[in-house]
Formats: sequence, C-alpha cells, structure tokens
Amino acid sequence: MSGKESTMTASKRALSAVVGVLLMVAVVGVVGFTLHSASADPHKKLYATKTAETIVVDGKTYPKATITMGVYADTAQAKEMGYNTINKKDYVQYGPSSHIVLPAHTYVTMTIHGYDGGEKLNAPFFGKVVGTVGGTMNVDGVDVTEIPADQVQHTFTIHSLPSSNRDPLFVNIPLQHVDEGDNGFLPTKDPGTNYKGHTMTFSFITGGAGEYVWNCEYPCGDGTYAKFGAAMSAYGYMSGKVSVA
Amino acid sequence: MSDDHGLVEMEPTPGEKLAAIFKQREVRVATAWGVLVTAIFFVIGGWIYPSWMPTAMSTDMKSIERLIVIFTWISAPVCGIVLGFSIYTFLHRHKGDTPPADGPGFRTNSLVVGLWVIVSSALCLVAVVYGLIEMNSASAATAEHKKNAMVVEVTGSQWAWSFNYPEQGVQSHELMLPINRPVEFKIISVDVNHSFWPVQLGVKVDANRLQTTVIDTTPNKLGDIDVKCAELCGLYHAYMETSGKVMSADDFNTWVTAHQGGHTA
Amino acid sequence: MTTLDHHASVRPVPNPSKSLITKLNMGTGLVVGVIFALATYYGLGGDSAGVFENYNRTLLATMFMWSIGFMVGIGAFIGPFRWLVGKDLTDEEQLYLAGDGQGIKRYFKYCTDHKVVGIQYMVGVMALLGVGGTMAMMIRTNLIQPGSKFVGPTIYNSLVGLHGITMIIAMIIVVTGPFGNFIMPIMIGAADMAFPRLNALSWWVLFTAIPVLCSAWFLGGIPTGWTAYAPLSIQAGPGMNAFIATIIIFAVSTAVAGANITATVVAMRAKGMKWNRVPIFVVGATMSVALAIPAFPTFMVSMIMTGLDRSYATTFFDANLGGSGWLYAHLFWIMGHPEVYVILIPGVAVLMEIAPVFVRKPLFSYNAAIAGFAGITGLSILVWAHHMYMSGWMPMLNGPFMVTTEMISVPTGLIFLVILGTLWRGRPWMKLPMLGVYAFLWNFLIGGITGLYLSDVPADNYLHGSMYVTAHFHYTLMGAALTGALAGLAYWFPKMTGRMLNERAGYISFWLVQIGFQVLFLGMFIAGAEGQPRRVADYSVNFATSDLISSIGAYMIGLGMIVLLWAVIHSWRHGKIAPMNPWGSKTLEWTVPYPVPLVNFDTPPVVTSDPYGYGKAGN
Amino acid sequence: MSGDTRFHVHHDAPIQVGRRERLGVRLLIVADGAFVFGMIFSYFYLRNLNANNGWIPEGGHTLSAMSGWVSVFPLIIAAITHRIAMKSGNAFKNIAPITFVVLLVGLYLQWKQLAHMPFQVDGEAEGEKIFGFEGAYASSWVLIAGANMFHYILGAFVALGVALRSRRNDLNAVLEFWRQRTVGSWLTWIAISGIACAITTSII
Repeated sequence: MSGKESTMTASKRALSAVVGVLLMVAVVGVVGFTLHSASADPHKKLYATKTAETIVVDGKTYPKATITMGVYADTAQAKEMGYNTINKKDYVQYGPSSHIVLPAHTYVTMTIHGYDGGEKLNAPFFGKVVGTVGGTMNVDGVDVTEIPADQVQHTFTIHSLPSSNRDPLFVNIPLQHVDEGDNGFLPTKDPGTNYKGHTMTFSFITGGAGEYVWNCEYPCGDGTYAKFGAAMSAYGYMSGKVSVA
Repeated sequence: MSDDHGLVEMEPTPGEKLAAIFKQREVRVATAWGVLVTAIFFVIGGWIYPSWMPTAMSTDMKSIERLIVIFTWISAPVCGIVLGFSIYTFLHRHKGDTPPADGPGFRTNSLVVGLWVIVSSALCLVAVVYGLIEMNSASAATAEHKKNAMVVEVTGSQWAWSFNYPEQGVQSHELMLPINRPVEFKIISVDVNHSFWPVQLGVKVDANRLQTTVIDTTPNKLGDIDVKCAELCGLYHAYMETSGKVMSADDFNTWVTAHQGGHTA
Repeated sequence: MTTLDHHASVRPVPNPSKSLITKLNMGTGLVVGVIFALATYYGLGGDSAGVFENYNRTLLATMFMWSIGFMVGIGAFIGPFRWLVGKDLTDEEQLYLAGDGQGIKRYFKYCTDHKVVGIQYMVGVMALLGVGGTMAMMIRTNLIQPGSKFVGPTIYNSLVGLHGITMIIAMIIVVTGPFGNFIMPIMIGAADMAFPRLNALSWWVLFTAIPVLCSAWFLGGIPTGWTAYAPLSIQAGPGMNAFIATIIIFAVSTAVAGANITATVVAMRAKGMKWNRVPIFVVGATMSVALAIPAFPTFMVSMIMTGLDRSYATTFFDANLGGSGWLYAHLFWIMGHPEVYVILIPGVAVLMEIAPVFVRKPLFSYNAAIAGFAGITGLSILVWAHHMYMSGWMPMLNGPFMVTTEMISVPTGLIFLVILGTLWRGRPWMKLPMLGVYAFLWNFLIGGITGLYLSDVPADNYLHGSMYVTAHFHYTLMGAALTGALAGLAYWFPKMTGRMLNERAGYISFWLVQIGFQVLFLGMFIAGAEGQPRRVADYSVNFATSDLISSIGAYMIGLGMIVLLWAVIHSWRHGKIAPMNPWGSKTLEWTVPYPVPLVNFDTPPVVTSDPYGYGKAGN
Repeated sequence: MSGDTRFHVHHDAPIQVGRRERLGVRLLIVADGAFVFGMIFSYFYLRNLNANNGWIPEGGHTLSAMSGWVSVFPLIIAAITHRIAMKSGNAFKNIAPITFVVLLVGLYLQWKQLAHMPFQVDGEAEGEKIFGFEGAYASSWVLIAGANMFHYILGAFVALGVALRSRRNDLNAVLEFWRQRTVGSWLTWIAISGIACAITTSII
C-alpha cells in the first residue's frame, strides 16, 4: 500500500493475472482432492464369489453366487475375528468391507455372522425379512420370516433411489441378537474362545446393473436421540454401497 | 416529499396525466420491450414450466400445476414493466470514462408511485385470494375424504419409509394405493424429523419425532409414485426414497392378499 | 461502554507506552485464548470423557473459553475493568487504542478506529466468502453426475451445513461490516462510531468464532444443514458443538454491532443532517441492523437449548419427554426470516446509493424507498411460519401466514420502483458498480417472483424442501444481496484503499459470475420443478441434466470470483491511485482524502441538503 | 491537522455522550428482551403442546411458584434502591453499595435455587455419571433460572461499578449522572424481566 503509482506493464499485469488465477484454482483443486481422498470408499471392495451352479426360480434360470459378511461390536472384535478393518474409529461395524459388489441377474446367497447384542428396533417393520427368495432367511439352520423387534442386533437393509433405468432392489434382513448368556457374545483375548454368535443365510436375486446402498436400521450408534449418532451417522461402518455389475 | 418536480407539471385529472405519460415516445418504446418480456414469461409459465413437472396423479397435484401457471401469468406483467424499462435504460447507457451530464432532476411522481402501489397491491391480493380459495377447497375435500378414507400409517425412520395398512393388516416398504379411493396418511417419525413427499400426489408433510401429522389425497391416475424425504435427516437422507404405485382396485386387492402373510417379497 | 469522551482529568497522565494496552495484540490474544482452551479441555478430562453429554460439555466449554481467553489476551476487558474501578482510560490511552500512528500494526490490535475495523471486516468477509465458495464448488462437483462419486455422504452433508452457515454469516456482515463501519460514519459526518470499543469488540468476537467454526471439520462436521433442525442436531456428532458455539458468539457480535451502528446513526449525525437528508444506504443499513437486534437473540436461545439438550440431557426438543422439534423451528425462523432481510436490505441500499451517482439523477422517491425498507422490516417479523407450512405444527395458521408473507411483495415492489424511477430518463454511466444495479434488477425479480410460489401454501406442498427453494434463496441472497455488496466494493474501493479497482478484471469477473449464476440456478429451478429434494448427496438419473447444467454454472461463478479476488489483491497493491471523488458523488465520504484522517473531518461538516441534488431543477 | 483539532472533534458534550450511552444500553436491552421473550415463548409453547404428556412426566417434580419469586425479589429491591440512591443526590455514594449487596444476595439465592432443583435424573453410562432432566417443564425452568443468574451477574457488575465510581472525585459529574441513569435502565430491565419470568414459572 505504498503511495507510488503503479509501473507495471500490461504484459506483466496479464501474466500476474493468469498466474494468480491459476494459483487460486489450484488451491481449490487441492482442497477438493483432499476431501475426495478423505471420503473415498474403502480401498478393498468385497466381491461375491460366482459358483458354477445355476438355479431355477419362478421358471427362470439364474447363475449362483455367494458372499459372506460379519458384523462386530467394535474394531477389536473385528480384528479378533480375522478382519483387517480399515475404519478409523472404534465403532460397531460390518466387515470386511462396506462396499460389496454383486453380479447382475444372479441368485446371490449371502451369509452374515452377527456377534453383537441388541435391544429394540425403532421401527418394528425392519424386524421382517423382506425381499429374499421365498420371503425367508435361515438363522442357525431354522427358516424364519421375521425376528421380534426386541431381539434384533442389527439389520442389513439394501435400498436405492427410484429411477427409470434401474431395477428395484430392496432387501431387509434382521439379525438375531446374541444373548448376554450365550457363549461368545463379546470377544476375549483367550485364544480358546469359540465365537458362536448367530449365522444368518438368505438369498435374493439381483436385477440389472446399478448402484444401491445398504445400511443398518437398528439403533446401534450413540446419542440421546434414537441412537443413530456416531457409528450410524458415519459412512462406512453400518452403511455402505452395493454395486450390481 | 412534495411532487413539485413531478414528471408532468400540468394538474389535470389523473387519467389525463396517465395519457400524457404514455404519449412520450420513450415510455412507449420501453412498454414495447415490456410487452415482449411479458409474452416470454407467459410462454415459460404456461407451457415450459409445467412440462418440467412430473405427471399429476391427484387433484392436489393438478391444482398445484394450475396455480404455478396462474402465478407466473400474474407476475409476467410485473416482469414486463421492470425488465422493459430497465432494458430501455440499459440500451441508452452512457459510454466513456467521464461521467455523463446530469439527467432530469425530478424526485418523485406521486401518480406513478400511487399507481404502482395500487397495482402491486391488487396483484398481491389476487395471489392471496386465489391461494386462500385453493386452500379452502383442499380442506373441504379433506372433510369429504374423511368418510371413506383408507388409512395408511407412514413411519419415517433413518433412512427408510415403511407403510402400515391397519384396515388390510398389511405392512410394506412400498406405497401401494388403489385408484380413486381417498387415502389418509398418518405420519410419524421414530427418530429425527423427515418429510413425507409422495411427489406425484402433490402432498407433503413432515414426519415429526413421535408426533403424528395427517394429510389426505385421492390418487386419480394409474402409475408409479416416487416417495421421497424432503427434510435433511442425516447420513443417508439422499437415499431415503422408495417407490409406490397407484393401481386398480382389483390389483390392489390382489396385492393385499399376497402380502397378508406378514412379509413382502 | 465509554467512548473517546471528555472528562476533566486531574490525575497525572500515565505514559501509554508503559501501559499494559501497548503490549497486547492479536498474538497475545491467540496465546491466552489457546491457553484458556487447552486448560479447559484437559481440565474437564479431554476426550477421555467418553459419554456423549460429557464430551459435548467439554467441547462447548473449550470453545467458549477460547473466545473469552482471546478477548482477555487482546485486551478487550481492560476498558470495562477500568470503568468498574473508576479509572477511566485517559485521552492518550484512548488515542493509542484508536491506533494513532501505528501503521499496519493496528490491524492486528484491539483497534477502536472504525476505519481499521472496516478493513478488518472486509478481509474477514472475503476469507469467509472464499471458504464458503470453495465448499460450494465441492458440493456442485459432487452433484455433476448421479452416484455421489466425489465425496461420501458424511462429507457431503458437512459441506452443505458448513457452506450454508459460513455464507450466512459472511452475508450478514458483508455490507454492514466493511461499509457500515468504514464508510457509514464518514457518510453521516461523524468522527467515529458511537462506541468505538464495542466496535472493536464486535469484530474480534466475530474473529474468535472463525476458528471455532473451522474446528467443525476436525470434529466430524455439521451434518444438519445451516438450519440445524432439532432433533437431528441433537443426534449429530461433536462437530455440532462448533456450530452452537459459533452462533452464540456470532449473536453476541451482532447484538453489539447492531446497537453500535444504530446508536451512531441516531445520535451522531452531522449538524443539519435531518432524517430526510440521511443517505439511503445509511437508512437501509441501520434498519437492517436494528432488525437484527431483536431477531438474533431468539436464535441464541434455540442454540443454548440445543447445547443444553446435547450436553446436559434436557428435553427441549425431544418429543418423548414433552419437547418438540417445532419449538426449534419457531425460534429459528423467528430469527431466520428477518435475517434474510438483514442480509438483503443493506445490499439493496448500497445499490440505491450507487444508482443516483451513475445516472446523475436524484434518487426517485426517497420516501417510497424508506417505506419499502420499513414495510419489509416490519412485516418480516410476522412471516416466520411460512417456513413451517409443511411441518404440520398447526395447519389452520398457514392461511394467516400466507397473507402476511404475500403482503411483503408490496414494499418489495417499491424497491423496484425506486431503482427504476432513478434509472428512468437518465443515461446510466456503465461503470462496474452500475452493472451491479442491472444484475440486481434481474436477479431480484426472479428471486422475488419465485418467492411468490413458495409463499403460497398449496404450491409449497410441492416445492417445499426441493431444489427450487435452494435456487430461490440463492437468487435473493446471492443474486441480489451479494451483487449489491460487490457493487459496493467496486464503488467504495477507492475510498477504502486509495486505489481504483482494476476495471477490466472487474468486468470479466462480473460477466462470468452473473452468467454462471443464471446457468447454475436456472438449472436448479428445473431440478426443483422436476422434484429433486434439496441437500441430497445423490439423486436419481432423471435429474442428471439439470444438475449437470447447474454444476457448469457453478464453475463459471468460481472462476469469476477468483478473477475478482485477484483484481482486489492486485489493485490494492498496484492499482491506479484514486482521485478523492472518482465518481463525482455528493455524499460526505468523498469529501475526505485518502488515507482518511483519524477523526475523519478537520472541521465537522454541516449538511444543508440531501446528497441527491443532481440534475436540473424541475423537469 | 493539529492534535488540538483531533481532540476537539472527539470531545462531545458529556450530556450527549451520556444520552448516547443510554441509547446503546437500551438497544442492548431490546436484544436481551428478545432473548427473554424466546424463553417465555418456549415455556408456554411446550406447556400447551405437552407432547406425549411429557411436560411434567409421570412422577416428575415441580418447583413451587414462590421459589421463583424469592430469587426475583432482590432484583426488584435493587432496582428500587438504585432509584432511591439516584433521588438522594449527594448521598448516592452511600446508598449505591446497598444495591450491589442486594444483588449479591440475590445471586446467591439464585445459585442456591439452581443447584437444588429437584429435576435431575442421575444416570451412569460407560462408568461415567451423566445427568438428565425430567421433562420439558424442568428443562424450561432450568433455562429461565440460568438466564436470571446471568442477569444477576451483569447487574452486580454495573452496580459495583457505579458504587465504586461514585466515591471518586475526579470524574465528570454530568457524565456520571447519566451513567447512573444508564445503569438504572439496566437494573429496571432485569427486574422487569425477572418478574416476567417469575409470572411464567408460576403457571405450571
């Protein structure tokens, strides 16, 4: 802010303008890049394993695929169970990845191991099994169509945005909670412990390619309001993506 | 402030004053611009704008479309006046690095100000009255609906909608409605606030935490409905959408029977 | 609460160079603030307080103690303390506080000179707009195509909230901060503001809110949008505390600044400046801050309640225990709607000030302008519930609120009349500030008319909570108010910096921003009409075209704003030296030289007419 | 420009400065008034809404109306003693400390009330104590009492200020008189606000 009259030549001024503008564009770009990498999907996607078998449902033949996930009370438990979680916080979480990839037009059989306790669903509707073949799932060998709202540990709910060019896919699976009395409810450092938990198995049929999301509808975060804070409000713990490709 | 320096110095009747104003060439040119702008807004409001909106599947949505068209038409002349006159002055701008010579020194014109206030109040009144009439007919329809309405209990939870049909004993994640039967939505949220928005039905109300709100409508066209959440509700607000259908009474009954087992496939 | 006032001092005059006030500056403020904050944080157990409520309590206390500590460290409480013990500041000390002869250093001190505060505000506002604008770019980048491929929903939601609140804060102070402090006292012929120390307080308190707001990024963000509706805000993570603390600190700053500006205009006008001779900018700015005085405390109440709900488990907003989210919405919008006029009116007033100068005609119907401002100000406190048509709180009251809301279109119409009447039959001198007047007319027209649909209850059934709303309020806040503020920047830049703003860069920026703005928000109107909800990280493919159009427009605005920022920085350093009155204006601020002397005028000016005496008398 | 000019311009007449300061304080009172309005509005809004019968939940406590009034009386007395002191002219410096002491007593009473409210629900989570409040009534009460407390602190500060200042002889008498009036505005306002809050909390 000196009192001197500017002596800048026109070309110098133009150069300064170009450099200045580019510099600021670069700053915005760096901010964008930082945010982008901070919010990127988990580096590892979880792919369904295709099998050679096929199955006929309602007169149509589908190839088969299987996929297995687990849900853990916290990071320590996930690690104990052999999954290297990439999540940073010690939250309840699904593993081994929050981004699952399923083949299109396929009969997908999914297995979820649940090792967590539970209290009560906010919305009892999500105690029902929805969207699976036959409307049932198999809990430790028994077929069920729903789990009472106060016996759910988590849910695995796939849904999507309605749009004209994507096949609808809605699957809701409530997971039977593990009683305090059950062996293996919480992880211990004792290597001899047998983690029992519960195993939920179910099948559904994917449509055409498209992006979907899944999340848990069971209030397992913290906070005073409906327990949907913390883990539930952080992407990649109890929520994630489903890519049908 | 007095109008000693008014645009028109004679003191005849307001009508004559107005006529005198319109005799000025610049007023007529600006008005011509205004008419052009008005026409453009007429077209946008009457045809282009409604074409962006989704199919109306209830009388509520139909009346919203009509209302938006009429409001655009009411405002078209306002746009015409403002833009017509500003385009005129913009085209007669002063170029150069030195300020222009001083313009005419008039400070107000009570006729123009008075006319402006009267016309804008009148337009405002039209909008208010029209809106009140529409609201009134909507609430009259509500009273009519109450008699024969099918109740649907809507539950908003983070981040999915679920629907309960107490009369039919059916629960679903999709909104299925029979055509031409009034439906009464009872909406509640079990966690934070959501907003229940079946887009093509032209109704909307917040799902408040543990407080029930009620809206009603009558679907009158077969087709798909998008059900969205219009109130930011956390992480997956964007994905809190589901689909629905307006179906014939027979199809609806078939759907009910198929789902009375307690699950939907 | 004192000013540079006179009293018969019989005590020996202390040497200010040995006084404590000479040792304090922004650095000591930062140090003391950080010490206070750290002591509070670790004193309350740091992040080992695992319980939701306890951790929130710790964070809130830390943030407030930072703010208090900073104010202690920069010396804000010396004045009140000296008043308490009855040893008022001496003339020398007050002169020292006013930054007399301290060069560039005074910008980093608790400086009571209104011109210093004005520049501080200007730089602060530009920084806030830059941060908010960068976040807007990120939002639009994410929405280029469906699928939320750029950032995940956590970061997207935080971007929406932080962009919103940063921009709202920036827009509230964008005119009354820089121009209300720097220009306005000179414009009314005053030597300084009524309460110079409160003036410094309002800026530095606001300054302490900026790091608090930024800390939200490192605490998990603000996932609630700028409206921070409860109960979502109660559920939100620790970042929400930053929002609460920011708003409470900001509300203090606003109340103080509002009282100060209002008192200055009421009590310190030059001799002869009767109410009908006050420049319209001063009238508009004063009405807006006077409106802010009663409006913001209700926001503060709602934020205190949110803070209590989060950190002490009260139940103001938990319907399970007698609370209600509607209560939050009421308190918020009782502030929230007046607040949009607090943003709008000063911007409009700037343009009304500019138009007569560049058309060289008197302001058309000064009284209509005042009636317009007064009508908007008065009605704005009666319309808040139009934001709640669809909340279901009491549908039977929607009708009355619809009537009051639509009535606002009449005083708003007067604003158009005043500007059009001023332009009419003149030959506008198309300098940069004047371009802003035309941009305003178009933008505010679109913003106003789209507001008509939203004010109507049946139409709001469709439009509420959609992109349409977002486009509408950007047309009013950005298209109208920010355009006014930027026109003001171009207009007063010579007086504030002594140099002319680079004109060519200014034009390039203007057209990039304005055209980009139309592309962005007309695209967003289409998305809204198609039925896209607002604040969504992802959307169905049927909105893809309109969202792509919007994003292209956003990049144009971004580039334009960067050009403007370059022009401001470059012109400030190397620009053409400005003459005393480059635009040939008749208001008082152009009668003082650059740099403006400490007390503005050598001899107090006497005003004999309003500043719009352009043109030949009569016709 | 000489230094003299500089001083000359800044030195408005004490009466002008005094009036200006009182105007500023009155404007801040408007802001504070909006704050108090917000609290009272919330109280009645939640009371009439009584969502899920949670205004006073089952088994919830109430606080007697008298409790609210007791902590407001000192505010009223302080406003009155300040007025008496102002009227007494030269005796101001002897009466002014009484105002301060009254406000200190009030501050103590208010603190007592706040610390002994029966609404608290103690709980434990993850081994740490958490506090909760019974319902909307309790929450609103706590907020109002807290605001009163804040008024007491500011009131005591300005009362101490005028009391101390009145004992000095080197201050401008006219300006000091105006400052006493300004402080009077604030003390009157906090008394009015206290009464409004006490009336509010009397309606359970």
